Amino acid sequence: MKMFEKPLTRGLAVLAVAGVLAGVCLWGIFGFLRSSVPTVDFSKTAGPVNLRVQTVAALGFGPHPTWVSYLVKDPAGAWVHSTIWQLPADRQINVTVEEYDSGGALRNNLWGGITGTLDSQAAINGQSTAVVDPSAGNGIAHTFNVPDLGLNVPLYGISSKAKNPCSAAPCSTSSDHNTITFSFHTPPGAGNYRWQCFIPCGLSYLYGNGGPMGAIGFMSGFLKVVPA
Amino acid sequence: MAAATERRDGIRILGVWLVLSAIFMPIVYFVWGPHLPPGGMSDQAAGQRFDNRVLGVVATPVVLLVCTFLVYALLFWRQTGEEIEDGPYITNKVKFSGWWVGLTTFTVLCLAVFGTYELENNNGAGTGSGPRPIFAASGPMLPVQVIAQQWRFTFRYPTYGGMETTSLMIPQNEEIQFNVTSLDVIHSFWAYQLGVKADANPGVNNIAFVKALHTGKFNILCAELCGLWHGAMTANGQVMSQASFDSWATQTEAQEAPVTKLLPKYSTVYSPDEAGAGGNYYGSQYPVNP
Amino acid sequence: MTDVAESALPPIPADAEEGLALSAAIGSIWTGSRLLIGACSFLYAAFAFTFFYLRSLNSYGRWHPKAQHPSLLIGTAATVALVAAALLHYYGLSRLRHGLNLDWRVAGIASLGLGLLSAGLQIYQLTRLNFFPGSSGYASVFVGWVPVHVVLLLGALYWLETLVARSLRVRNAWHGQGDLGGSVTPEATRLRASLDAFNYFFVFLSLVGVAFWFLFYVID
Amino acid sequence: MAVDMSNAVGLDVPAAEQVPGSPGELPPGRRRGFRLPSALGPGIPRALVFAALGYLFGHWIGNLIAAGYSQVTNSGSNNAAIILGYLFGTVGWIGGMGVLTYPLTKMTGREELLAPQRSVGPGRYFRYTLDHKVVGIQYMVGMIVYFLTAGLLALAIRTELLSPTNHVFGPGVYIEVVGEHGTMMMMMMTSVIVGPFGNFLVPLMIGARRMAFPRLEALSFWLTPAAYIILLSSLWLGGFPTGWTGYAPLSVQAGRGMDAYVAAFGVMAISIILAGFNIVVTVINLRAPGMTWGRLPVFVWGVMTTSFLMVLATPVLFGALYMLGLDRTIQTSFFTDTLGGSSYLWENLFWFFGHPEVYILALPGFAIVLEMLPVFCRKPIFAQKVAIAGMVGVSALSFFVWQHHLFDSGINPDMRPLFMLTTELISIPTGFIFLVGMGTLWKARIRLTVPMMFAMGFFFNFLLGGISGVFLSDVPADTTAHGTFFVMAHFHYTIMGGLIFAFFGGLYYWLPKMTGRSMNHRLGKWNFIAMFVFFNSTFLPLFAVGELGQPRRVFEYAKRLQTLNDWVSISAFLLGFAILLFVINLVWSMIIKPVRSPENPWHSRGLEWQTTSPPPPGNFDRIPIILAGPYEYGKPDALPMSDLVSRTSPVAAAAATDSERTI
Repeated sequence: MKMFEKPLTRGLAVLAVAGVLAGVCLWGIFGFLRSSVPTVDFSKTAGPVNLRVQTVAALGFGPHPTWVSYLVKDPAGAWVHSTIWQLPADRQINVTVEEYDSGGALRNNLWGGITGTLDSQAAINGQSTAVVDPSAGNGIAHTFNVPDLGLNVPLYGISSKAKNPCSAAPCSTSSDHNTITFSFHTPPGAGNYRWQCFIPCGLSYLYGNGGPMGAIGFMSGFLKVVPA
Repeated sequence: MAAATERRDGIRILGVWLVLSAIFMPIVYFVWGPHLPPGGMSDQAAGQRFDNRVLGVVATPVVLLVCTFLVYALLFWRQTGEEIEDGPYITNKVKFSGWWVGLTTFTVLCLAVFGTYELENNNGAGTGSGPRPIFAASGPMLPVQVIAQQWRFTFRYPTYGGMETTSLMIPQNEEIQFNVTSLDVIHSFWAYQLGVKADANPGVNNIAFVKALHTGKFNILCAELCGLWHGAMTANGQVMSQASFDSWATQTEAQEAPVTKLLPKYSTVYSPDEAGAGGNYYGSQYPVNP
Repeated sequence: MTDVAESALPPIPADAEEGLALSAAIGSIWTGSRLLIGACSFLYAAFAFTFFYLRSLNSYGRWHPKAQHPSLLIGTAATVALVAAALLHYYGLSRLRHGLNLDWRVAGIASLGLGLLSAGLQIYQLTRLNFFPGSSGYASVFVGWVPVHVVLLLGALYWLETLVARSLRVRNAWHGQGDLGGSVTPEATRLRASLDAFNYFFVFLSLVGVAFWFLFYVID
Repeated sequence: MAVDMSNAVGLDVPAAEQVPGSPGELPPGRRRGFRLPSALGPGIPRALVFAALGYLFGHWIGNLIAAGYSQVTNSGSNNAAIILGYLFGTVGWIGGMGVLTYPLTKMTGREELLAPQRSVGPGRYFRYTLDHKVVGIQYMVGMIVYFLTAGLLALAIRTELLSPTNHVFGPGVYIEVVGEHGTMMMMMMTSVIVGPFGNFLVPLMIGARRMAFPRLEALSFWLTPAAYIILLSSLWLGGFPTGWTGYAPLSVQAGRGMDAYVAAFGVMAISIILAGFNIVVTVINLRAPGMTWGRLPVFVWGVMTTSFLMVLATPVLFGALYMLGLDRTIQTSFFTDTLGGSSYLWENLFWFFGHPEVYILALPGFAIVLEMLPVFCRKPIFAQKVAIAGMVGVSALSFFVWQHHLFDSGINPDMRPLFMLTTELISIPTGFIFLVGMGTLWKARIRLTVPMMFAMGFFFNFLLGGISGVFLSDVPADTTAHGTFFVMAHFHYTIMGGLIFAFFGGLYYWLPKMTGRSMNHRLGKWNFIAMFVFFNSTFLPLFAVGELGQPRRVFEYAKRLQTLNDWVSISAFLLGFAILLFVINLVWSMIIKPVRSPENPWHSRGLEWQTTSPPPPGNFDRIPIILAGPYEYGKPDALPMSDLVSRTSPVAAAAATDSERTI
């Protein structure tokens, strides 16, 4: 311990320790806590934005391969695992959802009604409807719901006995799926609008709302509306 | 200790305190009081504001007493310089301590009686009062069910065909009974301007009453941490005149009919397994699988 | 503690400190065991509260479906074994106070065996349940309480084991001075204080066992 | 606890007969057979290795048991494996520190009467040691690390709240940070006085050479680093979304990070129980001759009442956490209403612990401040019995108020008037503390030193905290205030403004005792001023923010509240700098350029100042005889507190001739 007898050396040692700690903190903040789902930007295109998303029963990769998730096709045409989508303000958005998950019951059947789309309707495999009954047919797999825009679209599920279910994301249209299309208008002002699914689809979490339902990037995210 | 009392410290502190209290207590009650939250939009909110005013008036002299004393002590009894001098040897003044204990006890008991009276007299004061409230409003009232789920509030009107909406409309000057329940974890239904707060518990019907006095918009927030989107779990509400509420309700009932058809029968609580919608946390060996 | 306010007593001589330390040690053992019982009481009280609270709420009528029952035979046997162990140790200790060292040693070892039997039976009972842990409120409380009780019981048995082991080890060394029951050395005094403390705690555990036996098998 | 019982107080072995080596290690003469090199002996490196091995072992067992269940495969999280991993990891950690050697040896009937650790040098602070003074310092450093970590997390919270809608961290990470901050602060605040000052000072103040159960004392400290690491590791597992209160159906639903909450809080609960247990027994049994209950310093009274609460209330928390752990692992249904449980159960159990916990955080603050006041007023404490009655009254009442956290919940609504009454009654004994404080200040000779400044700050902050509590106890007023930033400001005023101010005051006051080095007073003064100003500037507006409608723990809020929130955030950063000032002072005065402190810098009568600073291994040359109370200032014929100073001891001489002003 002789080398620590001078105040200067002790001071330098303390500074070194402080530097290391500050480094750890900075890494913790910027390398870990600040890291989040990537934002997919659709605001650069002109005219109505065509948004193509898919919902899959199990992601098949990453730290949570068994979780259900949304994926989105970025402007370059690649499927991206992200739920933060940047959209231009005051623009029509045409959404096409490829739904690969099996359906079931809703926790609150109110979310079977379609609201907030351009004509308060959505097309399931080409057929327009205003209400999807969760207890009829295959039931509902997920919903796309943006509370602040009043938007709610239930996504009709595939049969649980489907012969060719998709096993890993991104799924190709050769697997069993439903296609749901609808359009909505983004508000004129900028803002972050959260969206989420309202079906208890976090399997094996109490009330089905943990896991993918409780983490951004799977069953919920933001619509980042920016001025065009 | 006699030598040190040339200054009549006690009288001076008392004087300053009384003067300050005489100034600030009316200010708190009459100037600040009418602007205290949560405002006067409903009977209950006005009652809470009244409580805040009264408590503010009671608190003012207490704060002033301690602050006056501390400031006075630091101004007049402070010792600087090298010499260390001992103060007077006072270990207790039983009379003074007795007065203090007596006065604080009296004040506190008064406050408890006041709080109980306000709670009882204001139909439960807008708080969630359980499934069988004892401080309940009587007479005709409009039942509205508040359903909380992760992470949205919806509202159900059993007297209008059991329709369910995403924003809360209530009529003016009518007693409303909120039946608050949750479909999953604990939330708390807070209609800020109405002065209503009631926890939404799974499997529990928590009742709160309100009577709105003025028309206008109000905010609904979740006041109990409920997970990821707790901060964004808000809804809009509006107090309408009786006539416009009636026309809104009949119109919405007709418009919502196709969706209302899907809803389960109105009930005070909704068990998660009714429709089989749960996460299957409890496996298939269990009678229900929430 | 003597009051020596006004008289300037001579300072405490160094060899008197030993006596102070001994009385402090014995007092600490006494206080400690009572405080331990206090802390454990609050832990058990949490379970008793849970039992009565869930029972009174009986939410969705699922406090206790009648078909769900842990084995009465095993449960009773475990409780009886525990009570017997505590009583045996209590009796052994009273014999020790009369100077009968061997009696306590035999009682201690037997009590250890009975205690282990009780713990083993309770664990065995958990593997023989006709219900799943979450089947009802009752099922949860039962499945939750038994491991707590077993762990505290095993802790007590560990304590007893150290006492028995110590008493066996010092048997020869203290033999001439009256052995465990009669030796006046500080260490023997402390060991006896620890025995008393343990006895108190063990009786407490057995009473808790009986109380919860009533909850689980009689009150339901 | 049974572990230590029969060796409660080992006799002090004279220096000549001391056993070398650290406790937890057999003395050389008794070692048999193969001996490990010393680098592999008890200590932090071995503990880390054992902890890692223990974690892996527990994880493996958990996977062995539970990996096949569909709940585990579907959700992708095996909670049993994680909790078992943490438990075995903790056992490995304390085993590696050498805690388990003695209890295991004891099973063979061997008894080691080890002397308190007499080793010198900085190494002893990193070891399992039986010297209460070393444990006190360890606790002090440990709790400061806890405080600074959780404080940084608080700054992260305020950063996110700079904007109502734009997000720095996003909702998920924000909730994790909020939970980490709250839990870590709560875990730390419980031990922040009892750990450092309780362990270090109680024996010195009651005239004892040691604690009653030094092994439990050391264990209680060495559990805290484990709890710290477990709690922080939660972030790596995805955090927990419930805040420190862990409300039940949500905490059953939450992901793997919740397991870290359960394990860390559980480990800390054990540490809290052990620490309190040791102190209660010590105060009751190890007082020096003549130390009657009437002469016992107020600080010791405060720490003892706190310790009683810790021992009695914390088992309930442990029970609740255990139930939560079972719900999460073997799927019991304590908190699931459809299967016979109830979400109300957690609220009741948690707050039955939680409210005494709140007073665990308040009482030591009272104790420190009331201990310092007479010294800097040069007057006896006013109505000491009233102060003690206040502390005892607060602790007794604290068990009967818990449902005031649940006024809106719908639990027992008919009981609300009762809980309103008990809650308001508790302000009577709290008022006693103010009576005593003001009575002591009455016509005093106040010396405004740095510790005294913190004491004054304490009174002001606690006044506002206490008064705002009256609004919360009133059911109608609580309707708006409940669950908002008003509550948050209220308990930050009592905990941060109360306890932490008292803690800092206590550090400035007692660090010269604990280390023999004094803090820089000029820097200390600035530290106090900055802390006081920015603390109030941070938390006073939050009362308004809450009453204006902002719930707690939200990542988004109304745009109209942005100005207030920004003001608060900026003040919070400045408050952070004020605390950085303290850290700089601490590091500078203790490590970089230490200044030797006078033996009794505050000219206190207290027994703890009647030995050298830092005290020698046995605390006193001999056990003192207590001759008078500790606060007999201003009484000309007062005897010194003990017979240690009546003769020409160096301490007394130093106190008498010390003309060096330290202010």
